[in-house]
Amino acid sequence: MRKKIGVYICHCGVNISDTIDVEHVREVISREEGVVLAKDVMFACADSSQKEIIEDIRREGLDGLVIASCSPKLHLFTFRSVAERAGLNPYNYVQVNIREQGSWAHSDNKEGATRKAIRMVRAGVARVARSEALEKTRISAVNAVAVIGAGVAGMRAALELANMGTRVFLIEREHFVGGRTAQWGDLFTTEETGKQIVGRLYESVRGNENVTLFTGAEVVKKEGNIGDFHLEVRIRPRYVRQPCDPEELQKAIDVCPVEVEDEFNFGLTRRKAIYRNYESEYPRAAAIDEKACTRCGECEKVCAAVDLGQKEEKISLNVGAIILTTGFDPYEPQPGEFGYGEIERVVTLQQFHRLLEMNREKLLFRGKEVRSIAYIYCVGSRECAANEKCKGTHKYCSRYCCTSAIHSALTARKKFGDLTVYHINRGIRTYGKQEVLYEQSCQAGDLYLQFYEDSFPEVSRNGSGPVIRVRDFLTAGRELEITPDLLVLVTGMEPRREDHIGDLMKVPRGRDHFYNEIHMKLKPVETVIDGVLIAGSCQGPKNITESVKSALSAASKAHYTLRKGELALEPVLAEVDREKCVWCDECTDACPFDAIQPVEYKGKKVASVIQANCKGCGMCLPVCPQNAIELAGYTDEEIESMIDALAEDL
Amino acid sequence: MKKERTIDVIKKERKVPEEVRENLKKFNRIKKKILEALQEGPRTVPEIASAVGLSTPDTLWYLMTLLKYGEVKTGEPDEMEEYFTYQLAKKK
Amino acid sequence: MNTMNKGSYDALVIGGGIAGEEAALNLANMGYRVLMVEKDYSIGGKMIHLSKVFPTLDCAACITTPKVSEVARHPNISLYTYSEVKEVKKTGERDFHVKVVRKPRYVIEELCTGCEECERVCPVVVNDQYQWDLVGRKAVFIPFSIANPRVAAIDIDHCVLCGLCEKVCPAGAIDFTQKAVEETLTVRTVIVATGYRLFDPLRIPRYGFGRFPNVITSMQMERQLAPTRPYNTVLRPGDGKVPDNIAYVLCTGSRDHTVGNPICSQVCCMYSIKQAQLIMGALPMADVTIYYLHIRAFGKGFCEFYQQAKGMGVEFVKGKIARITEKENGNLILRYEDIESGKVREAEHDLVILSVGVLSNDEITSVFRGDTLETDEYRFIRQKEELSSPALTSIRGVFVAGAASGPMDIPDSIMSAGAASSEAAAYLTGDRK
Amino acid sequence: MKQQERPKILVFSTEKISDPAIDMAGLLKLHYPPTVYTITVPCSSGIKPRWIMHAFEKGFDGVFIAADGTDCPYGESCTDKTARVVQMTQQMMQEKGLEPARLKMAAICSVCSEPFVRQMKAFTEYLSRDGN
Amino acid sequence: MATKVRPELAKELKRYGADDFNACYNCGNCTAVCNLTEGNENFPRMMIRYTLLGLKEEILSSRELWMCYYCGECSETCPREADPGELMAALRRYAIAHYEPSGITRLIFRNNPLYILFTLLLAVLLGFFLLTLKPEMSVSRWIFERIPYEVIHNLGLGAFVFMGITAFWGVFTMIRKLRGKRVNQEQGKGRFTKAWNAFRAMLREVATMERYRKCDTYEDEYFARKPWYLRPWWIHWSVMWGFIGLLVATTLDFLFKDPATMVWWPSRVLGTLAGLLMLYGATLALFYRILRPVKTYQSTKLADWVFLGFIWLAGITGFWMEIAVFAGIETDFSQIVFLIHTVISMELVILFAYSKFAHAFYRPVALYFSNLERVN
Repeated sequence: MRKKIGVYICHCGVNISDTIDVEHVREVISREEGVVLAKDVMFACADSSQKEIIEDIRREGLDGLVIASCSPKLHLFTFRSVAERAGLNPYNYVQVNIREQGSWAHSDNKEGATRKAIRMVRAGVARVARSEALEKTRISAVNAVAVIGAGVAGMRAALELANMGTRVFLIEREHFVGGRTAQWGDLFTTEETGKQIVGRLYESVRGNENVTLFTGAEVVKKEGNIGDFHLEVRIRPRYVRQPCDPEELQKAIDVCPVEVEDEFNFGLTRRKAIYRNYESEYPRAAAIDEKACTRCGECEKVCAAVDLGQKEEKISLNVGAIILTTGFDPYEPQPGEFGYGEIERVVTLQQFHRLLEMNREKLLFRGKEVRSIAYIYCVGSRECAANEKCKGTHKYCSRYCCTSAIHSALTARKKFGDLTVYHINRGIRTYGKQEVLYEQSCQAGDLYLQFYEDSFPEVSRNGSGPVIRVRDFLTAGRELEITPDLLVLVTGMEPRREDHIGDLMKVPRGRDHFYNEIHMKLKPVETVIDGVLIAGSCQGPKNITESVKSALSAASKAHYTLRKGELALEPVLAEVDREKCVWCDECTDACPFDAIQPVEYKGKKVASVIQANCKGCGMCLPVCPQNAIELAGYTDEEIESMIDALAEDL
Repeated sequence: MKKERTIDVIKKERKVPEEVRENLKKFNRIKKKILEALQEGPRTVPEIASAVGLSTPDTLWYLMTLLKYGEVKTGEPDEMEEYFTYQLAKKK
Repeated sequence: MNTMNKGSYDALVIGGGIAGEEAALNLANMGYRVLMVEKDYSIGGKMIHLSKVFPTLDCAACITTPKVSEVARHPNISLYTYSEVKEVKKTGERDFHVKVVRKPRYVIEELCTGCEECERVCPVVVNDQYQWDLVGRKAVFIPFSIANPRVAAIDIDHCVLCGLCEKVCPAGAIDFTQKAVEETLTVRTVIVATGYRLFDPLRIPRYGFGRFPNVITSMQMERQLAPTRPYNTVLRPGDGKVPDNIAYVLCTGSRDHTVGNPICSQVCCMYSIKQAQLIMGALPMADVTIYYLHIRAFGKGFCEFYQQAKGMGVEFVKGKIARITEKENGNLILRYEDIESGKVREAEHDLVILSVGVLSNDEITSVFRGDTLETDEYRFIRQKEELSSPALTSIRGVFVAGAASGPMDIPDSIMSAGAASSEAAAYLTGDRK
Repeated sequence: MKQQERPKILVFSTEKISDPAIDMAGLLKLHYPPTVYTITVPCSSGIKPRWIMHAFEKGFDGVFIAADGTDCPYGESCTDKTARVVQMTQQMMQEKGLEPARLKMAAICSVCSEPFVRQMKAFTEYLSRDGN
Repeated sequence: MATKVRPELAKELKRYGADDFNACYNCGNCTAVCNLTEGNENFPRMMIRYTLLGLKEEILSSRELWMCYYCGECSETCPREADPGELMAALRRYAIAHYEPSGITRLIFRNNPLYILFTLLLAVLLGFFLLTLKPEMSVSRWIFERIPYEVIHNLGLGAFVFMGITAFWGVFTMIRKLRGKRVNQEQGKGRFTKAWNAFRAMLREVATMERYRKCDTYEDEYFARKPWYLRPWWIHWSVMWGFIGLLVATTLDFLFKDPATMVWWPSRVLGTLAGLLMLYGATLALFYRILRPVKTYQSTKLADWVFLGFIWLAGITGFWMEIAVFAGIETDFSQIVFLIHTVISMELVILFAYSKFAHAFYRPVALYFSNLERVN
C-alpha cells in the first residue's frame, strides 16, 4: 500500500532559511514519490501551523507525515501529538533535523547545506513510506507489591505504598521485624531509640489493611515479569501460638535445655532455643529456633501456647513489582584482626551498641567496669587503599560507621559519666550535619588519633586487655601507646552473606557486591530487572534516613508504575522472525534485560521477546546470524531506504 | 498582524540609568581597541592588555565576551605554550 | 500588578532543580496535576551548570536534560519559570492558597524560538551570571545553551532600550509591555525543593577572593570544565595563562564557626576530586594539589574514586589553608601547616580554587503565612521526623526535597525527592493511619 | 560540482547520548562538512553490520559510529557490544576488499560536540586522501 | 619506643585557664595563620596535640611556647573556636608553674582563692619591709608600734632571698630542658661566637620587639588598621620599658639619696618619662581588655586584671607622690598613698617571680635558644 505523505519544511524564522534554500527543498521534495503535499511554514511549531497541519492531514487523508525543522529532542513529542490529534499514528510521523544538523551546522556552506537538507528530507520520506503504525502495548498489571525485608526501609516502603493505595505483602525472613534498627539504642538526631521507631512502624503496619506481613517467611520461587510476578513464599512455623501467657513462656524458656549464641546481641550473650529478642519485640510473640531446637518437648509441657506440631506453609502471591530491602550484615573481623577473638576485651561496634543498651548504671564488660574505650575505625572498610599486599576486599567506605561510633561514645558518656575515649581513625567522615556530633565529641574530651593509610594500629595483649600502638599522623608520626579497658572495632557494612533472594531475582551486584542500581542518578532504585526495585542498605551502605529515603523513592516508582492496573509499553520492541530463527541462543546472551526466552514454534525452538522486559535497545539485532530479529521503527527496510536516499545523487 | 513597537511604550515609562549607558560606551570603546589591536595579528592576553591599556583580568573578560559572540577566535598557543593567542574571527 | 485566579493543582513544587524535577515527575506520573514554580529563567537548578558528576564522571547535562525536558513536556506538569511564590497559606488539610508572581521576561515565551537573533544585535554586555561572571552576556539573552525553556529574556535593568531586538526578532516575540502578574491558585500539597546557596568567599578576606583574580570558586572552575565553557579551555582569569599548578582549598566556608557554618557541606571533597581528575584530563601537564581536612568520600563508589584520583597523580595534603597572598606575576602563595610533618609551609600555585560550601536557602520560609515552616539551627528546612519520614516538615502537607533540608549530593537529592513525592502522594490519598 | 560531495560519511548516532552532542555542535555553530549524514538509533550496540555494508555499497565513503560509551542508558555492556559490531563489520569489509579504516567508532558523550566535529574533520580528511 | 598517652594532662590544663582546646580538629589553621611561626617553630597546633596526648616533657622543653606573643590571630580564625592562643597562654602558665620549684606559682595559677590572700599578705609584708628602709615616716612609725621592726625586716629579707632563689631555679630548669631539646649541639670554637650572636639577637628583640610587630601584618587583622601607637606590641614595649625605666630610676634614686625634690635631676626625668610610658601602655591595655575588640582580650583572667591593675595603680600612685612631693604636700594621706605604692610595687615584684610576669626572664631564654637554632 502506498502512503499519502505530507511534508512540511520549516523556516524557523530565518534560522533555517538563512542557510538552506527552503523553497528549493520544498520543490524537489514535492516531486518525490508518495508526497501528496509539500509546504514550507514560517514556524512549524507555532499554534497556527499546528492547526494547519491537522487540517491538512484530515482533508488530504494523509497517512504519513514528515516535518523538517529542528531537532526531534525539542519537538518530536509536539508533532507526534499533532499527528495523534489528527488521527494519524504517531509512529507514522518522522522529524527531520535540518536546523541543528543542517542550517546551523553548515551555515558556512549554503549550497552544501541545501543539498544535505534535500537528502535528509528524502530519507525521512523514504522512512515514513515504510514505517508501520505502532501501538503501545498494554499489559495488565497487578497493583500489588512484595516488599522483601521488614527493616525500617521495608516497613516504610510498605506503609507508603499502602497509603498511596497499593496492596503490599511484607515478607520478613526472621521471626521478628525491625532488622538492624531494632538492635540500635539511641539514634542520632532523634530522641527515639531504634526499638521505638521499629515499634511505631510495626504498629502502623499492623493497623494498615493494605499491608500483609509475613514473618519467618522466604520467597522460594519467582516467575513472571513486571506487572505480573508470581512468588512462592515459604513460611516457617513459630511453634508458639498467640496469645501466650508470659509466665508460662518464661517457664518454657527456663526449662529449655538448648543454649545458642544470641544473634540479636551479636553473640555477646546466649539464648535458649525458645526465645524472644527483647521485652517489647515485634511481633510480641516468642518463637522457637527451628535449627537449634531438639524437639525435646520440655517447653510444650509447661507452656500451653507452644505447639511443636505446627507445620511449614507455602503460599503464592501475585504482585506487579518487588522491592528488595534486605539490608546488610555487619563486617565480621577475621580471627586475630586487631586482636578480635583472641584478646578478650575487644568487641565490634555492633556489639558495643548492644553493650550500651544492656548495661544500666555502670558500663560493664565481662564483669569488669569499663572506664576507657578505644575505637579502631575502618575495620573491614576502605581496605587496600594504599597497601598492595592487603587481602581485604572491602574497598568501599561504609559511610555510617564514623557517625555511629562517635555517637556511641557520646551515648556512653551520657549514660555512664565521664569516660576516657580514644578514636583511632583514618580521617573522620561525619559528613553534613553529622559533623556537629564529631565536634561535640571533641568538646566532650574524646581524643582523636589518626593512623596512616598504609600503617595500621597494632594490637597486643596485656592480661585480658588490649594494648594499642599507633603512629599518629596528627602528631608528626609519633608512635603512641594506649591501654584502654575496652577496644571497639568500628566494623562496617557488608552485603548479606546469605543472599538467596538476590540470586533468585537475578539482581546484578556491583563491584562492592551490593545490589546495583541501573544508574545512580537517573534510576537509583531500579535494577535492570524490570519491576524489581532495591532500597535501603542492600544497595550499599546507608544510614537510617538514607535507607528510608530510598525506600520511599522505590515506593513511589512502584506505585506509579502499577497504579493504573496496566502498563503501557513503548512499541519500539524487538521482533523475532520465527521462520528464520534457529535458536542459537546468541540473542539471549546479548540481551541485558532478560527479555528473550525460547518458545516452541512449529516443532522447533525459537526465540521470543518478552515484551514487558524489552527496552528496545536493539542489542540483540547484530548478533543474530540469521538476521531474524528486527526492531520496530528501525527495520532493515526503513534504515536501508534511508541510506539509499542519503546516498542518492542529486 | 504587525503590532506597534513595544519599545516605544516602555521608553515612556523607564529611564535608562546613567551607568548602563556608561557601561555600553565603555564596552564599545574597549571592543574597538581590542579589535584594533588584533588587526595586526594574533596576540596573547598580556599583549592585548598592554596594547589596550587595560588590566589583564579585564582584558580577558572582554576578549572572552568577544569570543563568545564570534568576533574573535582562539589561535595557536605561544612558544612557551603558556598563553593562547587570539585573532579576529573575520578578516576585515 | 494584575491579579488573576488561575485555578487549582494537586501539588505545588517550588524549585526546578534536580530534586524538584524528580518530585514533580513522580507525582505527575502518578496522575497528579503539578505546578512547578522556578524563580530562574530556566529549570535545571545548579546541576545543569555542572561539568560532570562524581563518581561516574557522566556529564551533568546528560543526566539533567532528559529530566528537564520530561518535566517541560509532561502533560500533568505546568511550568512557571522566572516566577516566584509570594505566599503560601494553609487553609485546611489538602487545601493551600498560593500566590505566585510571574515576572516579565519581556519575551513572549510561546513565540520565541530561541534563534538568538536578538542576542546578536544587542549592544549591551554585562556579567554572565550563568558563567559565574567569568565572561559577559548581552542584555537580551538566552540564559544558556541547554536552558529550558530555551527562550530569550531581557535583563531590563541593563537594557538601553534601543529596540534593536524587537526590530530583528523574526517571531515577533519581544514585548516590552509585559508586566509582573500575580496569580492566585489553590493546591493540595506543597513540595519545597529550593536547594541551596553557595558560600561567598568574600567573607574570608584571608583568601583574597575578589582581590586576586587567580583565586576563583569551584563553581567557576565547574564552568571552565563544562562543555559550554566560557574560555574554550581552562585558563586562569587573571591573565589567560594556561595554569599548570593548581590548588584546591577545601572547607572554604564549611566546618567553620568563624563564618557561622559548623557543618560539613558533604559534596566539596568529591566535586574537588572530580574537578582534579577532569583537569588532569584537560591539561595533562598540570599539577593539582588538594588541601583538605578530612576527605569525605563516603558514598557508593566515592572511596574508589578518591583512590583513582591519587593514582592519577593528584596530590593530597592535609592542612587548612590559612592565608593566600599574591605574587607580582599573579601566582599565589598558600600558607598552611602540613599536618603530616607538623610544619608550616608555603606553596606557590598559579591558580587557586576555593571549594566553597553549601549554605541554606531559607528565603522560602518567609512566604508561609499562618503556620511557620520551621528551620533547623543551620537554617535548613527542619525535617520533623528525620529518620522515619525524612520529607515531613513542621507543616502537615508541606514536604521537603533535596538540599533544602541540608547539604546533599545528587543521588541523595533524587532519593529525597522520591521520598517527598511518595509522602505527598500518600497525603493526597488521605492517609489511613 | 560532484567532487565537492565527496567524501560522504554516514554517522550512526544514538537518541539519548550522541545525537544531542551533534545537535549541540550545530547550536554552537561548530562547522563540519555537510557531506556528513546522520541516522539515529536507540543504542549503538544495536547497529546491524548489514546496514553499514549497505551504506558502503550505496556509495558512502565512510561510516562513523558515534557510540554511547559508558553513558549508555542500557547498561555498561554497550561499549563491548558496539566494539563487537565494529569488529564483525570490519571482517565483512575485509572480505569484500573494503579498507576497514573506513569504518570508525568513537564514544561521543551527549555534550561532546567538539570531539565530534574534530572526528568528522579528521575522518573527512582521511577519506579524501584515501579516496583520491 | 612508643609514648604512653596520658589524657589527664588535658584536664589539668583546664585548671590553668584553657577551656576550648579540646575542640581542635587538627586543621593547622592556627599554626599557618600565625605570623610568628616558621621552619622549626610550629605552634600552636602541635602544642594542642602535646596537651591532648599528655606529653608533658615536650611542653616543658619547648621554646615554641615563648615564641608566641598571643597576637590572637589563631584564636580569631580558628574554625572550631578552640582558642589556641589561650591554650598557649595556659601552657606558659603551666610551664612557669613547673619550672618554679616552690609550688607557689602552681598554687597561684590554678586560680586558687588562696592566691589573692597569699599574694596580698606577701605584698603587705614586703611593702612594710620597704618601709623599714624609711623608718622616719609617720606611717612607718605607726606600723612599727604594732609589729616589731626586726620581724618585718628579717622576714622581708628572707622572702626576697627565697624569691630570688626560686626564680633562678626556674630559669635554670628551663635552660636545662631547652638544652636537652636542641637539635644540633655543636662543639668547638665557633660555638661561642654563635652563642654571642644568639644573645645579641635576643637583646635586639627585647629592645625592638621585631617579632611582636609581625603580629599585625595583614590588612584583615584588627590592629593592622590601627596606628602603631595603638598596637599591642607598642603596649607591651611601653609597659616593659616603662617598668624597667622606673626600676632603674628607683635604683638611682636609692643610690643617690634625696634628689627627690629636684624635678630635673636625670633619674627623676627618667622616672617621669618611664612612668608616663608605663601608664600609657597599661591604660591602653586595660582599655582593650574592657572593650574586647579581638579574641585575645576576650578571656582576661583574674591574674591579668590584677597585674594590669597593679601596674596602673603603681603608676598613678607614683605620680600622685610625685605631685605631692613637688607641691610639698606632706599629709598623712600622701603617706598612705606612699604605703599603697610600696605594697603594690612589691606585689609586682612577687608577681615577677610567681606569675605570668615571669615570662620576662623565661622568654629571653627561649629567644636565645631559638636564635641559637637559627644562627646554626
